[in-house]
Amino acid sequence: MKLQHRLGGLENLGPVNFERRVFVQPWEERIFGIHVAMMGLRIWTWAELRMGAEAMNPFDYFKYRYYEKWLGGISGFLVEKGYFTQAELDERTALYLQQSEATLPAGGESTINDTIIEYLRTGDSPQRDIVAEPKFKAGDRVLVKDVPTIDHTRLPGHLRGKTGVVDVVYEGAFTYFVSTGPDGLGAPMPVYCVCFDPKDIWGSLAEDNGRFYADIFETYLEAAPAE
Amino acid sequence: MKLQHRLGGLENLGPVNFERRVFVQPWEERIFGIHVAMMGLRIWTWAELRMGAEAMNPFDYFKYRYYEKWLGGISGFLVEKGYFTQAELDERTALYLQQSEATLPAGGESTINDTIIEYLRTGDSPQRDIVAEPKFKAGDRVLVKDVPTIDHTRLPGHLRGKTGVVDVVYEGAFTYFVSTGPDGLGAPMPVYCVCFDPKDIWGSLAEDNGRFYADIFETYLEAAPAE
Amino acid sequence: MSNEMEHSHDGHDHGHHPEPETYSAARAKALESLLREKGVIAGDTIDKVIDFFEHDMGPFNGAKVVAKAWVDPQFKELLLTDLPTAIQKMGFPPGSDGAEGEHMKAVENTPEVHNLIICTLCSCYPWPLLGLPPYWFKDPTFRARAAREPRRVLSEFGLEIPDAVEVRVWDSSAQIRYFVLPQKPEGTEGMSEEELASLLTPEAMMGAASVQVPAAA
Amino acid sequence: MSNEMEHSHDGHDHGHHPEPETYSAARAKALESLLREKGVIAGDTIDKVIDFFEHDMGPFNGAKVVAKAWVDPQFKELLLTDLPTAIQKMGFPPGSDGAEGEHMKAVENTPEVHNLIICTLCSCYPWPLLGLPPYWFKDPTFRARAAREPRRVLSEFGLEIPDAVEVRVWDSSAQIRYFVLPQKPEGTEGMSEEELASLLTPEAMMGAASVQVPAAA
Repeated sequence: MKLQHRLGGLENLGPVNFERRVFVQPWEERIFGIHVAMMGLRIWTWAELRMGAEAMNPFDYFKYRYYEKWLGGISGFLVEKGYFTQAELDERTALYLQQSEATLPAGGESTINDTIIEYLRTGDSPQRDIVAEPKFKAGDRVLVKDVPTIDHTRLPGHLRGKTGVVDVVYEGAFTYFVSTGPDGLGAPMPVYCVCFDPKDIWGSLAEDNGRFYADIFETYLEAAPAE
Repeated sequence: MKLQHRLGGLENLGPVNFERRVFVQPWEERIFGIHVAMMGLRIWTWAELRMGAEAMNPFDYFKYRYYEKWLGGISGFLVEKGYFTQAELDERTALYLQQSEATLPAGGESTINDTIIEYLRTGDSPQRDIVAEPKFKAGDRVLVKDVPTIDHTRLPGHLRGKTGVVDVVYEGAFTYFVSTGPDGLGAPMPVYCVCFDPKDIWGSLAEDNGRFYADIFETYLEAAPAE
Repeated sequence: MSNEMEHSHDGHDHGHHPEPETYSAARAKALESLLREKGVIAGDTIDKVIDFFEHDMGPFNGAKVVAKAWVDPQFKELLLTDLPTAIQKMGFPPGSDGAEGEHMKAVENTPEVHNLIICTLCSCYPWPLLGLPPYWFKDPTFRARAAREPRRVLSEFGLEIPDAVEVRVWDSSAQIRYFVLPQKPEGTEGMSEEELASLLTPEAMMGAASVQVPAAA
Repeated sequence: MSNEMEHSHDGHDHGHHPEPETYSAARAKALESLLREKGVIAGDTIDKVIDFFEHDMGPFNGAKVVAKAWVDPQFKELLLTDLPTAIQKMGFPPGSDGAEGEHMKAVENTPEVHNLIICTLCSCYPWPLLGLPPYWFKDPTFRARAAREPRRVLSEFGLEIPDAVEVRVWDSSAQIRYFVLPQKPEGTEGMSEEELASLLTPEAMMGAASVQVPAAA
């Protein structure tokens, strides 16, 4: 298993750093901007960013700050896809280490910005105009499958093998950026909001008087056996 | 979940340190000796040592060396049980930090050693002379339950929800040092050696041409649904 | 990709660059520099993106929505039942149903129910209304702990939820981006929508804090 | 207990004692000192225990058992089917079915099957025959990885298992303590049991290494 796929409920962790800032270093805002540009220009999607983070050593995943992981993921991806070489990146990094005030090249056409801002304004809805025929309806008891996830999933690991009740059947059908192979995502399918009793997930380790809701793609669900 | 309860198969880890020594520091042999003495004198059992390690932050669990965890666990346990106070332990530690050659007190009667050596020679079999009526027989397909483990378990997490075949029904019934509560151990019960196809555990992430065997207490098993 | 990632992390692990932030800043600048040089982005692309999140997408939008819902029961009903139509009425600049806001949903705090939004798998967040997620929301420790022990985590954040109040945790694992419609606090009678909006924080709109009212001057 | 454990770990985390091994050594000595002072253990208890693992329980026993099984087919059959009776025939000092050896089981490597012993939950090990486990066996990374990718881990250890050979992993999760009966290597014809025993390592008897035969002198 990838620990990143089943963080929910992990025990014995320390306190949360209640840091309210979005960026804690100026360079983080720049790498975020690069990510948005890459999304807007269809260079990559959330799927690639997430897969990169999920492919990390789980202890590094906890150790590195959020945007440190983005920096590593984006660097690796752009080199792998041939936008520039590792040597170019290392040389350029060395340059700015020596001359932090060195100016940057002029850049491409400003019409590029229009594409990116248009992406931000329009988004990239995974909803597809096909006739969905949902297998389940609100109130149905469903069992979450233990699908054979490999690199990537959108099924929170703590729900695998657990039973919940369909709360909402979302209208339409929803695709995903990439196929997740035997995990099951890719083709448009119904998505459900499923409500779980935390005691059914974590037993006596759950808190009292709670509800846990998750949005779950249909491929991850089957009808729960009769009680 | 406690990560320590489901280490098997964890992805994206680095290389194993193929260190063939049993002890890498002289003090480690002394703390091992203390552990054996505590076992022989029935001060504690493996269960307490294991529970302590399982109660650690999972990242510390990976970070600290084996006998560093024992050192922490034994120190905490003896203080908690009132053999000496934390202040006594800290003062004594400070003494030996300052004077590493300071002599140690004489100690109790040497008959104490007989009890400990007797324990080593006799052991502490969990087998109990009761008539076991095993629910399963060799060849039966069994499903591993997802029991509500709290502090301690002897069910490897990667087997939960998986199906295997009973290879051996061990003769007799086996208890455990402590009750593990809703997890299910404590009372004497049959134990089985169960054989799993690694593909049934890890899907395509499993290696080819393998078998995975685990010894599983009956409380963790139920009959697998018909295929 | 994971190898490149490790390689990159190795870069600042092995001490070639003693100060990690200095290294990361240079690396980020090198990325932007190369993307500009290759003509992939324009010279002002990153500035434009940052600017967009300062003016078009941000928690200032969510604050206005919540404030309006507090003073206009019909709008509140619409927000909870047909969010896209409600948001359209706000007159926001284009993009209020844009990136990471294509499918948003408001969940309402009441005297009986407290809602907390999390994303155990990554950091899904309703950009058009709340902007970008704060660090605590992205912290793997928060994501792991809040799923199972939301009351304890909230208590550590300084927010005590009475036992009698049900805590609902919403894990953003597919297309929906959730936010919380907090309870209108006491002592805000007669405040304008603008005054009410100024009370709202991203934390309050994720269920991680209550809405604080400054003591009357 | 976990709090005490963390407290103790904190002790050498926070830099009061810059050299962790020095601190741990002093801590271990303090434990022994206090247990002696309180009369819980005798002055020579720890020495006696260490001595026991040097002379009574150790891999020298397992090596003799394996060597005998290699030269005596009847003994080998007995070892694989009725281990307690087989071990009794060895004439070991009392304790060969003692602590951590109350229920042992031998699994045989053949041209078709390679066995690897692991303990994913802790570090269960057949003390009477193999003594105490080496560090690699106790490493959480080994325990996690060997369960799913035994061939890859063994390859990293320098042991290549051909694809056609089935790899059986034995996870010691209840009372049984496993060990491996390795294949008798070529080039050992005519060796005495004593010579054969000298070839055996703990790694070979756990399935983590092959048995090496020194080049003829």
